[in-house]
Amino acid sequence: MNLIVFPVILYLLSAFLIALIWKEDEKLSGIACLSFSILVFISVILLGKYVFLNERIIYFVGNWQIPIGITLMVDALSYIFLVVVNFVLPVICWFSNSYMRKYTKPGYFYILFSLISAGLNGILISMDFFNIYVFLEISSIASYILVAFGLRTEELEASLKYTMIGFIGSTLILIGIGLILGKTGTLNISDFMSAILNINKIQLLFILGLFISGFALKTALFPFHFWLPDAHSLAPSPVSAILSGLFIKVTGFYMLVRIITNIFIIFPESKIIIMALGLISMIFGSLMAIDQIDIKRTYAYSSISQIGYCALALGIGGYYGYLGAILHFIYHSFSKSLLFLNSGAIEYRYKTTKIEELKGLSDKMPYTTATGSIGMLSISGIPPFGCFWSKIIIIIAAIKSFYYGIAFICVIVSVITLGYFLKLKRNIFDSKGEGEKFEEVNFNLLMPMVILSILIFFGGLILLPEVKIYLDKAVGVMQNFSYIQIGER
Amino acid sequence: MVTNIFFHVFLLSMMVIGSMVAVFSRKLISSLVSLGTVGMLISIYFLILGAPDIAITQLVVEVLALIILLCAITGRDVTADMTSSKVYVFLFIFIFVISILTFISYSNFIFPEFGNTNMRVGKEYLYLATEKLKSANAVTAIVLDFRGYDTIGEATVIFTAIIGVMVLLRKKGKKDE
Amino acid sequence: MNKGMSEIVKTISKIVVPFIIIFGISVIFYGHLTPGGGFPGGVIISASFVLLLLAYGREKVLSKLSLYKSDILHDIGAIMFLSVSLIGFAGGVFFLNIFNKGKLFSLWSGGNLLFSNIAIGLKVGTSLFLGITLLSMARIIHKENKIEFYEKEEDIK
Amino acid sequence: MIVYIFIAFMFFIGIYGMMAKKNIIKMIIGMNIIGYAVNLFFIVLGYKSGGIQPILVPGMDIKEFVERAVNPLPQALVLTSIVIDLSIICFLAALSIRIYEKYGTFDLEKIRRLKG
Repeated sequence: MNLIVFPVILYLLSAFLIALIWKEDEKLSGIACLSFSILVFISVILLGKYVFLNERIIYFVGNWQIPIGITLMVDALSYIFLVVVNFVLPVICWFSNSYMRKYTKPGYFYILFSLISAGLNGILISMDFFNIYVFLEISSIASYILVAFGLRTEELEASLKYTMIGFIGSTLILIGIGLILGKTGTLNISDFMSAILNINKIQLLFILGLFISGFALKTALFPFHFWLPDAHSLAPSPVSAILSGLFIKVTGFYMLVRIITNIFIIFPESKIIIMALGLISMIFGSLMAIDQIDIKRTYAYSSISQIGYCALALGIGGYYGYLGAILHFIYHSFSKSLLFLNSGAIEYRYKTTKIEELKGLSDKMPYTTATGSIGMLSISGIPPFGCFWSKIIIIIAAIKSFYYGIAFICVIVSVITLGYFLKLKRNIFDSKGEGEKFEEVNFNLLMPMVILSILIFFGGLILLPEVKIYLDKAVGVMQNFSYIQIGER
Repeated sequence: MVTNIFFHVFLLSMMVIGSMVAVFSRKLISSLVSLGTVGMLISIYFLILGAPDIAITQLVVEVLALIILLCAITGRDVTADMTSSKVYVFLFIFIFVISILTFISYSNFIFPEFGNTNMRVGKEYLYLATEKLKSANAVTAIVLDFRGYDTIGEATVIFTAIIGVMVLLRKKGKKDE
Repeated sequence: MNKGMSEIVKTISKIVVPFIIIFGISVIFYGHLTPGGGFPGGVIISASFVLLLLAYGREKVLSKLSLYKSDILHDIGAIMFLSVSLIGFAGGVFFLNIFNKGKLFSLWSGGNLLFSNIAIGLKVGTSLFLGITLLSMARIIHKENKIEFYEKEEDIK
Repeated sequence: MIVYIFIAFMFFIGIYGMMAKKNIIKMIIGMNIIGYAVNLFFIVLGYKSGGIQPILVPGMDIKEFVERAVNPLPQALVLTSIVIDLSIICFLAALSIRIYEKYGTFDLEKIRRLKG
């Protein structure tokens, strides 16, 4: 049962030990960070037995009961997020072991990498408002620093803009927590839920509004998305893989799921707000992604539109809506991280990510082209690959709850996504341009991409009955779990 | 402790004036100094509100923040031009008016009444700190034992910031530059 | 190369700094009895180092507490605080306070409060000093307007 | 009620300083003021009129201490959020030094190399 705290402690320990001992040595710090992240993945797998045995684990830090101490809780939904996050992190760490040689002092990169992962895992397992805020702050500050890791002029300015907007988001969340503390006096979510009954609805609406705007700002939904293209496209590739693959999903989407489906249940109309925001950001992201000149900016805009997909699926609700949201989160994390690692491999050889300077990669870099095209086809929803299944389920959910217009828009947006990804694929991979060609990247850069593409290729297997049980449990959590049930027992 | 409301209002109005000077003054040094006065006033107000160790921390942290910002300013341009971008000003006035209206109309719903705080968990913390933990200072007991998991996150935040300063102030970002 | 402030400031700070450090240490050690604790004490100690830094200039202070030493201390403080919480695993739960609690107003009264206070004080004290010295080292040489550090190798070690 | 209005004024002055000003240092000062206003808001939430500090003085009886003491929970949170604001300002000072080295000025108008 103590395994629940291991994801956070092991990453913190790895950050402090790398800072103490291996900071100057490039190779050793990379290997240490990789071994710690693999250890965390193993401990998360071992945790699974408990989670699915007795429905959820509740862990009192320091043996203090509900309202006094901090309680940690992992149920089916947060367990799926934990598994996906802690599978992609070692893969990215393996990729950055050889990619970060281009930067000076990569030891600091591994420290910040383990701090971001500690923050993400800390958010996923905690059940206490202020605890979520503190771990949100750790991962946000570590991501502000990592965006500016290359110390070039654009990266510094993108990091400045990202810090300002991230600070506003965190302050909104902190004011919401302050209001909760003021009115109910407790910080524990289940204690807050049991104290919720004697608060008037206007107070709750105000707190819900603050939380939704704060977390929507962190997940770059439509009105607050303008920081994302600069931050994600200028950061080093493994960092933008973490940011748009995992960071905006855990700090933004996971918290929105918790707040809308598990905490503020008495406001079902908040789902409509999220659906509207998701719809607009879906359309806006794909339209903006069409005429980009840089590979990573296209990927950044496409991740805005895919986050819109997840928010839309969350807003539609019902069994299929929630299932589509979780599946789209899983597949989009895999394929978007794959795409950013792919652009990193291209940049590793060609020193540029401008589309017109990259011609005819397929003849000299066959594996990079193969994995890159698998990622692109999967996000645009081609049948055998991953995101096709989640998009189909989201469209079914829209049709089942009679939103025919939304289902139609989903189809159009996935067609637009297919459009700009095919354009990208044709220009970079298949075109027969001249110019000097570089040979394939070495093994260390290639294997992470191959692993992710294999996972996407066999994406359909997740819908087999025996694997689907875990997904149904997570959907069940989203449908009828409320934190108040923990307080009763 | 001082109970009449006059003292609270006097300190708060001083703070608001100080922060106005800090934002609107032309020379950066004078705005930094007025920032220092705002921090000092807040530290005194914390004492009145019955939070002595927060007052100590606020006082010294505010001095260090002042020194950090002075390090950023010395040897660089010291005056800031006063023109502010028009678009943001209108956006700000719009947000300001909307939120003040909602604030005044719903304020007794949203904010708890000033004098009495909701001691739902606070009372148990006071009782447990003195009885179970035998520690006289309830705030330190909360920070380090009841909610010690937060303080680990807290220590990591300082650790991240210092690593950030080390990362940002190294000589060269990329090797091939 | 700044040689610190005027003679008056140097003599006064030479007198005052020991008292500030003692006050900071007392705030750390009696954190669970009197107002204060890990954070305020640590910040006071780093403020006293920064006062020395401003009064005497960087070379004298760095000769006593070089950046390398404060970097090591800063990591050791962090690991100490994490290990204080890991000791709780011996008692079965993550952050358990397994030491005996002692009498109400004695120094050893709060179980592991005292050790956490010391660890946090050490960490905050050295890390803020490290941050501020690094920030104050970034000077601009107006020749080619590039950041020119005084970070010569021996300065660091 | 009046206290909350003053805190709201400080908060909006900080937001104005952060949004409308074009100088990076002015933005950092605005963020600092926002941090002060939110910390003050937390402590004001925990104030009990006529309450004493939550630290037991040797001569006092525990029952009476528990009755009269101020709420200690917001103070524990403010200890954390004060240090979070300090670390954000420390990071931003280093970033502004770096930006000054590249652009030669703190003024954001000349820094607008990124479009949109």
